[in-house]
Amino acid sequence: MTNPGQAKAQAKAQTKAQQCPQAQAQESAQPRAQMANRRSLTRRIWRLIPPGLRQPLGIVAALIALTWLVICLVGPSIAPYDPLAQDLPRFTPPGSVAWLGTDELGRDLLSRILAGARVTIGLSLLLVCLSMLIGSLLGLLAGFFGRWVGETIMRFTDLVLAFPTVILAMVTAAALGASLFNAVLAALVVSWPPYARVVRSIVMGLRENEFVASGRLLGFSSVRSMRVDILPNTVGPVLVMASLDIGTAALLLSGLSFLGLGAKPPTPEWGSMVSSAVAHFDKWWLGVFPGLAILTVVIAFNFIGDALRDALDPGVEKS
Amino acid sequence: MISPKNKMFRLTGALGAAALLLSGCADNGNEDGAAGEPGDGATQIVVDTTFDIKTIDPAREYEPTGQILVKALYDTLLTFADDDTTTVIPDLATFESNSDQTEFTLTMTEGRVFSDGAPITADDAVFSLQRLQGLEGNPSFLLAGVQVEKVDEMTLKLVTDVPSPSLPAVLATPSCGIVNSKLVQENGGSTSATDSAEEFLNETSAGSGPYILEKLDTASEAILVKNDKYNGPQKPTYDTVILRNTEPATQKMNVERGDSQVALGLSGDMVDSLADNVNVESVPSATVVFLLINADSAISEITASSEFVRAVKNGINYDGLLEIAGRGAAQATGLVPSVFLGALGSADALKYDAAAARTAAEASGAVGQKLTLSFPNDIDPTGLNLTTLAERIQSQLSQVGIEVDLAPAPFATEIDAYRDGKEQIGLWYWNPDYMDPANYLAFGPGQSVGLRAGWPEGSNPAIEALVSQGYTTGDLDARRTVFENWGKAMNADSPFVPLLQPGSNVAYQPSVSGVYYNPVWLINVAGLGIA
Amino acid sequence: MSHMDDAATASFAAGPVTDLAGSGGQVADAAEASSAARPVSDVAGSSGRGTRRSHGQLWRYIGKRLLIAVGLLFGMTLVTFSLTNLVPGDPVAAALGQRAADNPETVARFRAEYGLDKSLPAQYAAYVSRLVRLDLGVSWQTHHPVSEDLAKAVPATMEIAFGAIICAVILGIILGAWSAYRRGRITDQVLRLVSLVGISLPTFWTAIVCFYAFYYRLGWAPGSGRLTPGVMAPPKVTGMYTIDALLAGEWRTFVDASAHLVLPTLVLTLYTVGLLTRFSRTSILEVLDQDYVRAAKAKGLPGRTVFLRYILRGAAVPILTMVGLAFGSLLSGTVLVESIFGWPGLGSYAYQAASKLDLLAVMGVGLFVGLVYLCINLLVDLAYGVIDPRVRIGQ
Amino acid sequence: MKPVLAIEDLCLGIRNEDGLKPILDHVCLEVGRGQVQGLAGESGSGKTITGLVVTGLEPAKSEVSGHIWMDGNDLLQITGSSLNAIRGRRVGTVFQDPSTSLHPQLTVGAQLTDHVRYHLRVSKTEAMDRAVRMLDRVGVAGGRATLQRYPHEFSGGQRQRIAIAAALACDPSVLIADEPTTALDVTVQAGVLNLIRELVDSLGLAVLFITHDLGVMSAVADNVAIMRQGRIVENGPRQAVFASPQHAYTRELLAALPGARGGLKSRADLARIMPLAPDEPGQTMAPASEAGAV
Repeated sequence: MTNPGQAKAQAKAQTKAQQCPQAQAQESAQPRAQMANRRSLTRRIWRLIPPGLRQPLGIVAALIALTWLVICLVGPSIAPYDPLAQDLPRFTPPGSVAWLGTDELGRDLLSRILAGARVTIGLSLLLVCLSMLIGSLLGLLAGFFGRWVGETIMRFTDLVLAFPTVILAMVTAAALGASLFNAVLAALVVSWPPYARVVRSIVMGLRENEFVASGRLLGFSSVRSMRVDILPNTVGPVLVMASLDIGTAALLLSGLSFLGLGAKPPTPEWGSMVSSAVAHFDKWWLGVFPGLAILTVVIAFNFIGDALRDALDPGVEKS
Repeated sequence: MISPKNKMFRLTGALGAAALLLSGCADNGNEDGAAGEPGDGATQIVVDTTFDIKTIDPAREYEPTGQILVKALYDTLLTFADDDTTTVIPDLATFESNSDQTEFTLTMTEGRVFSDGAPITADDAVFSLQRLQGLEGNPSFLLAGVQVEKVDEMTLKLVTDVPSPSLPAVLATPSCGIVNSKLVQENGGSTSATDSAEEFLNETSAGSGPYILEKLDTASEAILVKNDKYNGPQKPTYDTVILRNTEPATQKMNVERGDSQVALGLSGDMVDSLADNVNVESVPSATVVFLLINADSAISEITASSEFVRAVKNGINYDGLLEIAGRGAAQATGLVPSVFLGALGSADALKYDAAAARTAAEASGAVGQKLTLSFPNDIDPTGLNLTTLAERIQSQLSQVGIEVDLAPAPFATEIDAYRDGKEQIGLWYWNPDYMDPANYLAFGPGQSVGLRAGWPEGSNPAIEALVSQGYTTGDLDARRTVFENWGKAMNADSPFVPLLQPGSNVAYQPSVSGVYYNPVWLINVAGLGIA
Repeated sequence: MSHMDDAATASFAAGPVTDLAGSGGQVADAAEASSAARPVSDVAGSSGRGTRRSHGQLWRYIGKRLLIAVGLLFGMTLVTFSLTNLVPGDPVAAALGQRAADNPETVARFRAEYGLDKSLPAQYAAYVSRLVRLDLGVSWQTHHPVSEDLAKAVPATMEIAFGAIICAVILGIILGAWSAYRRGRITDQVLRLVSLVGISLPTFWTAIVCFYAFYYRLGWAPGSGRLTPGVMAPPKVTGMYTIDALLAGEWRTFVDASAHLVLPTLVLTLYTVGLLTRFSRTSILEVLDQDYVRAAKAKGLPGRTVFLRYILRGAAVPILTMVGLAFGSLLSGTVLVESIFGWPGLGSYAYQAASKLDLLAVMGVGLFVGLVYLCINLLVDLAYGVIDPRVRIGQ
Repeated sequence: MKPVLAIEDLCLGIRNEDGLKPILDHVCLEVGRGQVQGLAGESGSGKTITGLVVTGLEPAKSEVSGHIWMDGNDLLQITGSSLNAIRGRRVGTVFQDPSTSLHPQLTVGAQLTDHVRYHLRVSKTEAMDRAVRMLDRVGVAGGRATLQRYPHEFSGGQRQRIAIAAALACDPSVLIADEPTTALDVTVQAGVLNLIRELVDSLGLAVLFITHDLGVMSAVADNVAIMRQGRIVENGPRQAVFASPQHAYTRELLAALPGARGGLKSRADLARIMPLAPDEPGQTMAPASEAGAV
């Protein structure tokens, strides 16, 4: 006799999904007594990887990011040519001479893309770190001191947030003159406010919390309660934001360079490489490869940021 | 013109990529109609260019796009034939001059009328020229020092203090276009700086040219329609001319796809890879791209030394630059471009000599120092990308021991440092104001451009003497000799390094005829015909 | 006060109003991160805000918002003004042209005409006093009043931005819901990846690639610009050609204008849809686990009703906040896209103005976009009241 | 008497990366007309999920076997619209917390009528009339005007009454009440319990009453089943279970009730039990996290 219930169970079993991050979170809510099998060592290691990355795509993303980071460190030394040398025939299509072809000045595209990784990724990391620091600091001050200090800081934050970002960055870059460092400064001007907001809202929340209040009752100074009670609680969310911000920063910086407000020639920078490829659109390799470089870097870091958020902020991905 | 109907209908429904992809599966045939033949029998031509335009008031405009439009909207007293840049011919007037080229008598051609039908008289000509002088606008300098007088209804006289052999050529520039004085005055026009007719003239053309203005949007397009009252020699072919503001890369796509008939802004590289179905008129333009090396030791001790100038002049591989510039480009043999009287032959051009350059560079103390090469990066003289050129120059100079940092900046920012003579090394270009070599004399010591290189009066008496001869010598052969001597001396001793004349590339559909490049107005749209 | 204030900034709470190619990720993620981080996890601040608010309070609240908005606008003029004056370079030569700038009298007259001969504070004061009379000044580049230039450029940009936001909202909610419903399954993974790719695309690059492929290579899309040359613009009502053409009954013009809209809209949609898909997914996931959804299912309502009536309504507030932010960022994103499609909109205008030191035009654009941001935020805030009765006053 | 709802050999496991995690293990329960079948157990024992399986609301990654018989159909075999025809129409469900189970952005009227209109195909006015009658019946006064109001405008007890009204709006024969009083103030708990009992008696409802609180259970249930780790360890008439628990676990549970040693024999004992506070911190939240975890 066929058990109809089993039939349904089988049908449901067939539609069972791939293992997913949510399953992780769920399981801990269930009594441990029912958890089968001791975990093997490989499984333990597996579990060290943020859940979001524990899938083929996640691994690919992590590998891409890792590859780019390695390229950042060793880039120029593994490049087949000097990224600035104009020795090769111009507009050589991708092939044996130059794997990714050469540009309008006869420079090797691959070498330039490899050298550009250091510029784009390095500066994006720098930008994110700076905006994180500045934003968090202002957010801490605003949240902790409340009243007019906080009000002033938050009104200023509003001001920057209400500004059309690109235009503000454009004007800033124009005012400071085109250079990579100035592009970072210009991007910084528009990148810190989110951190200030988030940190402030966390601090405001914590301030209501009893343990900080009790700390203050015990006579701890504000600096101490900031360090002991508040700072540690903001680190997680801020880091998550920052990790998600790296891709954004790369896009913003390459966008500024695309507009001619970032990297100065002949610095190999992906955005300006795409920009100069516009005029030679029928030499497809000139635009496609730098664009793909930007895309892969941004995707990889966004994916990792996503995974980090899932791991550190189970609240968002709560089941 | 293409008939957009088919494509449009296929696309309307498309909200996103999916629909777009689906729609594309339909066949692509039947898209190209013959140029100039849209369905209703009227002919239309689309000209793509990169807009550089603020106004089309002839007495105010002085940008390339404005020149193209004003040329079509306003006739001038004198002009040049489409395929000739040396001989002035009559248009609204004929002229005679006295022997020392200080007095020019112009007699108005009988019967010519403005687009509203009013006859053109000497009053209109005098008003137009005096207005050009009086507005103190960008092109006002063209008639500086010229006295304009009415003689009778159909005659006027132009008088100058010094011999002005270039004046007829000046009168042929679009800025000297003749406006309907009555109409312009009714709309705020005057011959002083209080004139307020610009707004009117940006919406309505008040001239006698082959076309009248239908619409002008300085950001996107200008539409011209045939002037039915036109009774001059240059009968227009197309009923409508549309001049569109388009990025060079897009221009190339458009002209290859037949969405435009003429593209004016293609670079040499783009032209090299142009599809076979497009014709190209490719000649060296009259634009000279040059390096300025500041002779003011307050700006840089190194660049001020003559050894350094010599090192740069020898250190640049001019052929290597031409490779970058692509089709149509030529080495600038001197500051005067090849189309003008007095241009130098290739034997007199600067030569690449790496060894000499290296020696000179060492002597100048430049080796081991970092200098700055400034240039505008948002402007491409006739399609040449200055950034690419600067990168090539940087690389070439580096091979002879001169290291420069590139300092690109938007034109608007950099122009200030350039004009104030603050650049160590500048990469700039010069478009002729009118078709006469005299406008290159500005590069002389103490002259307007010379000062930008920190080259004051008294720096080089020999050249200064040639400059004043250049302004005043009337006789054609004598002029040629003066300019050739001036050019050679400039090549040898000036702080300017003439680099190249980028190609002027006009790409056009085979259906279009009458495409000629002109150094001042680039292209005469009224001369375009159907092949 | 601080309570109100939080409400005032709640719509901003999501954080960065975005920038170039796609910092949308930043917006979404900041919003997610912040809502996750907030100890009292409210739905975009809605539950935290005034459950008890009288009419008087409402007006005070709106009044305060407006006051802040005006203050912000003036702050923006100050910032732009200072920045543009920091630019090394005198705008006069660029504005007048080389030859005219050789004439000191002309230069002096120009300076006097635009008040550039006065001290910076005096210049700023003059600007602000004109601004109060809604006079944005005359652009040095186009020789037109900035307000006229904006009146031409803004509808062009709005046409793309509206198109993109509408497509993105529809697609984003559908995909986000699909992803949330299939949480953890292959569909979800694929959609997450797709939306991630969407927000990772450098728009300037996508625009080039799309234009090259769909116009030049394949010929499926029309060329650059808003209309095919020869097609006359419809009589101006809104300035948006599609709408004006419909109003005028010019069917062919409408078709032509729509076809030209497809590619730019597509490029901006790609990015925005990624943003909204991610955000909708998160918001819908949160709602999916709500008891009221389970209760609605237990009542035997069909899936469609449960989704439209219960889930979407529950997720509407955070999604709406995000849509507001995304729309703002779209306006910024046009800077990089418009030049490629030859679209004479706000982005091209802003870029031209900024690179040509056209101070008044830059400030005009800045003010306008800032005003749009503030209006969106105000609208979003007011819309909360419509969506969520708990926010409504005078219960 | 033939049970209205019969759960037979119900097994349920949740699939995760470690394999299938068992949640319910051969659960058998029957609810008869006019009866309240109590189901008690500590948090995580699987009682809530048992209630959810009946209306097909078990978590997505569950694998189920067994039978749930009702009207001669096996509810586990039907899906889609036929399942919707049972939910709400034949089986009503009341959830623990009325502040979350009622949609905060929809009027009470909308939530009381939408399924009525869908199931019974009646006009809007008719559905509204019906809703007003139902509200009357559960003791929420105010008539039509009430329908225009939003859940947050009511007190907790009133909200739960509204939720009950919504569950009963289509005259179902079975009501699944999942901790319907846990989220309420103790002072209003009694009122809601009385209402449920009264509805059972007057309408002949069959109720599956799920709770962790034996005190509450003793107040309403006719039969009591005790669940532990997904198994029914004891099932029988209330008096029997409370008076002479057979299973050690039941005894343990009963012992945890303050002053309850010796058992509760009648509803009169309720008054003594009712004021008790939740016995461990966080326990009131447990069913939510249990539901949420799946």
